[in-house]
Amino acid sequence: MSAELTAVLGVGQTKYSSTRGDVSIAGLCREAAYRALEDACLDWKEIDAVVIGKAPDFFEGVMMPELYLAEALGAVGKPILRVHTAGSVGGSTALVAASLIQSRVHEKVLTIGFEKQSESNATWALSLPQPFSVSINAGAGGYFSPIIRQYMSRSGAPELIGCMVAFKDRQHALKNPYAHLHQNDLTFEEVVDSPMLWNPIRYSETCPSSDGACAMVLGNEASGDRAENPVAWVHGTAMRSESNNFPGRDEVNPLASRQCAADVFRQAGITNPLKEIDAVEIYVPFSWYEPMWLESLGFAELDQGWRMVEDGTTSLLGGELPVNCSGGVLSSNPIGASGMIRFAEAALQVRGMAGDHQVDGAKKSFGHAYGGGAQYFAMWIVGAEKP
Amino acid sequence: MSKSNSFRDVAVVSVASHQTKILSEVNEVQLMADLISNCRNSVGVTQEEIGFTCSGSSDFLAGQAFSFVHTLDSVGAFPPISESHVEMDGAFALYEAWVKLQIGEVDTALVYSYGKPSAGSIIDVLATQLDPYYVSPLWPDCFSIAALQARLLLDKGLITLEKMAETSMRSQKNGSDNPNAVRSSKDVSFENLMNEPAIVDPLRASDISEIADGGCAIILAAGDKAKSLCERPAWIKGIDHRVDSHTLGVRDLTRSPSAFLAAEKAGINTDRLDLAEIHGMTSAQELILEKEFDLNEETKVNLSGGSLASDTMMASGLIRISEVASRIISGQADRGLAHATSGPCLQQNLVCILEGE
Amino acid sequence: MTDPNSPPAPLSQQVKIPESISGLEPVRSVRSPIRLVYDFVPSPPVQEYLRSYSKKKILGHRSPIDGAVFVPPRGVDPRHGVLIEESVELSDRGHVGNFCVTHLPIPGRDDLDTPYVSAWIHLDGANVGFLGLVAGCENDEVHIGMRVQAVWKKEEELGNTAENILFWKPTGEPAVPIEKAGNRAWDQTNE
Amino acid sequence: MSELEEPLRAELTVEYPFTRTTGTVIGAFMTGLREKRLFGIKRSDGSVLVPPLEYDPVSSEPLTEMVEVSQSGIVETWTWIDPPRPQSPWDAPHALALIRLDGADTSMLHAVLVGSPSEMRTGMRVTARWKEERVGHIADLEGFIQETEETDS
Repeated sequence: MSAELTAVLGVGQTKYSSTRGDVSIAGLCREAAYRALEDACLDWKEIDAVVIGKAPDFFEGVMMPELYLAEALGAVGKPILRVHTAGSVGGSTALVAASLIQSRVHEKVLTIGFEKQSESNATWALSLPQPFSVSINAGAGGYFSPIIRQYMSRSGAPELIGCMVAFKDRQHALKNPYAHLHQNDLTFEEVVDSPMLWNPIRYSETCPSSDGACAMVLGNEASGDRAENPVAWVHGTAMRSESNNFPGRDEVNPLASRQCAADVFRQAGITNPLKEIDAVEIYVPFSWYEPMWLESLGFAELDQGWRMVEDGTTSLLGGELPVNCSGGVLSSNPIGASGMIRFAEAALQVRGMAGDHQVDGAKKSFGHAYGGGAQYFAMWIVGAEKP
Repeated sequence: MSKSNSFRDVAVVSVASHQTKILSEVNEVQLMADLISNCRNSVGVTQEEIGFTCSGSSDFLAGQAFSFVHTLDSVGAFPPISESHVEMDGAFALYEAWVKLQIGEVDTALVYSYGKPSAGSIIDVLATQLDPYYVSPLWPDCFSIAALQARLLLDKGLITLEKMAETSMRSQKNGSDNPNAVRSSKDVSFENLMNEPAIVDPLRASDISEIADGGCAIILAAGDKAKSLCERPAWIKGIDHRVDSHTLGVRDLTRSPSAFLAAEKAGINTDRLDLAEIHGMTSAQELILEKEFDLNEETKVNLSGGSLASDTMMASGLIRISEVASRIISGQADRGLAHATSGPCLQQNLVCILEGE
Repeated sequence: MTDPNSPPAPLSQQVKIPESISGLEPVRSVRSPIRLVYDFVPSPPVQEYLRSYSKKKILGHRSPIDGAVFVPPRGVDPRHGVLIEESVELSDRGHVGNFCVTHLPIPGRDDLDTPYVSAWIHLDGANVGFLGLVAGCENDEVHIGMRVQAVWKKEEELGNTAENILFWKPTGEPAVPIEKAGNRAWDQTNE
Repeated sequence: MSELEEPLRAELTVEYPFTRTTGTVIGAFMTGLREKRLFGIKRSDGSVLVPPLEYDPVSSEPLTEMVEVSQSGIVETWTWIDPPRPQSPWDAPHALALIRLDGADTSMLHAVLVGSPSEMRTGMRVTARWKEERVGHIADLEGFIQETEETDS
């Protein structure tokens, strides 16, 4: 028995911004879901099941919000699942939705990730002080900065590589109407001069806090064949997790990341990712994670990923492997949706529907998300042709 | 689950669960490490042999964002594992694992879930589950919401206070054989239950589930793998889940259409049921479910005492599956129904039909 | 797309607002504060760990599988999912496995002047790091591998808390080589 | 840990000042509350949802036509809250009820302000009582009180 072929039939996104003050939580989600259905030329009624993902419920203060959202998302009388795998959740959610098709349990599934961070303060939600523990780590940057420092020391990367990534992604974002940050006049010098928050991480090298939702409609082979708009075919899916803080753990290049990548490339029959993949959307909440993940995923040799940043390989402007053409997490970060945006943007590239940030002729693309203390990984490879 | 498809045979091959009023000797991570080890060891598999792992828990219940990240310690996730987590009852994690096994790439899965409601005020916590604009700001507690439902049933003559007391009595008597039952009694009397005052009118204390800490772990295996691990696997003959509208004022609260639909899709009517483990927050909800599932005298309901005897939010549904499966594995029963619910007034429901060979 | 900077218009349903309120300033948001109180009781191994601080001792947990020592105790070995029963007393000296110079204030820590250095402290005898403040030197003197020791509160101020250690200060001993610092030490000692 | 020692414990308070943006439909309902008016929204079959949702609760189709409904209606079901929940808007014991307003086809959850459960019965008629100071919040409605000939007028 082999898995049913799975296609991305539709993608829908909201405009990402610091506060979507014009909508309710349901309204935000419906905006993305409605656009995905429209893109798939389908109606609410034609959807078999809904899979929803978001990061901690404390962000909006609604416990298990899939219950409240069931009717907003057309799920009444249908199955609805709610995924939460930390920062990787948007990716994992898409993969759970894909598994419902691959297993032939359903034919058409709506999947959505969202966050409405403006309802409260994300940094608080992430750093609830725990009694009896010494509270000295401010936010995710405090956790990831030592890991980045270790990468810099291992690889000998020049100090401004992180700034180059940040500048590149913000330039890419200017070509994406949905992106949160549109910094038209930003200069590289301004990126470099931005205040240091968690040395070596500057303010300009961090992701914003956004409201937003991203949705996809996934379907089986027959629905992919029938679709009016171009579809993206799923060539590989993989999830991996590992524990945190144990002896010998490689935090810069976690084994779970390497194994997850190896699995997804094996499924897609890809032996040389750099040559065979045309566009990449990886989860880069802090700029330095671009070269770090390029190495871990096998797009670059160990300790050499930064060279791809330096020589423009990852730029949409003529680079061999454009990375985060959408502007990436560095330009839009509704946490629960951020992973799904990576997966959806990868699909848009191979469907030829990425608009001004389209990589010409992209045939295969890679979507990626990670979460926790770089412990949770979700990846997929999608192609313009069937696998 | 659609009828046109034939699904891969998947079975529960190992279960372990623990419930107690207040978990104090160990924390959730240690409890789950113990249960997961027992579950794996009893069928002789190591974590490296498990193809997929899926868990269910709630940050709101734990009072901590990303609480499930800590509990990953209890699995022993190194070398890395293929894993996912739902912010739902473990029964839905089991559903996700069943789906994963249907793809055919892996043959075994570990499912677990846990909850420690004793750490907080569950009745306040659950108020945050309700409509965030119109209902949650009024902070109605979960038992009051369930009481609104019970009164509707009583007013319409669909149930009686006597039927509710009989249901509570069944739970307490059955629970006396279950070490995980927190509230149980061999000699509970119908008169005493009837004479209890209403604490959330019209619900009496015995009509409301007994909140407990605890957890549950289950191993699933497919086809020949299941047969090699277990003499008498509890085969999943059907599994399905559905959701109703969240808006209380829109629903007919005397019914649970999603429970009915899930049972129908899971194939409840294809044969007789020896037993059923149903998950409700009140005796009145158990009565609604018995009606939706059309259970009759042939079916023994909640031999464990059910969630009225011990209700561990996020695990109670998975525990229902483990209770049915363990009775099939041990040869005490041939076919049973396990049910899990979530949300106010039986909003979301999962039904799993298990069978021995 | 004509102007990539202009977002797609939000999906606005043409909602018909009743006349009686259509001319008024509409309500756009509602306040909905939430306050939930939890009774936080550390697990027994952590209880023991916290109590040992009042005697200026730091306890770790030794794995039955391969002897790896975890601090603070987690009750289980996260690699294998097995319970750990054995406590071991650790030195209050160790090295900086890695660190972060933070320029942001932390909610609830008004006592910390920014920038400050938080570090993963790898105690002698332990095989993972735990977080601590490094002080007693300039921030830019802190480096991976630097040897440090605990600076404790005065005897009369000691309680059952990790906050008994005010910060970690340099010992002046030769630094641990970078390839043996932090978590990386484990691979090398066990190969 | 010695058995004589009480375990260390601490209170962990999770507290957030959430501000929720409402969108048009919920916002209009809240504006109505501020103005002592109650609004619902029409479904495609002409029935009226109170409080209004942005979408049909079964078909999920968008709903757009808001209509005003009566401030009086009947209690469909109720329970008694004593003591009142600490974070709720109420300081005294009260009934919590599903109330179907005249002109509405669905019911809404709110309080009925009576002195004891003996004054409550399913099917009783109630009418809205408003707070003096209203900001556009579900608690602008102080609750419902028993409808008498006086309140009926």
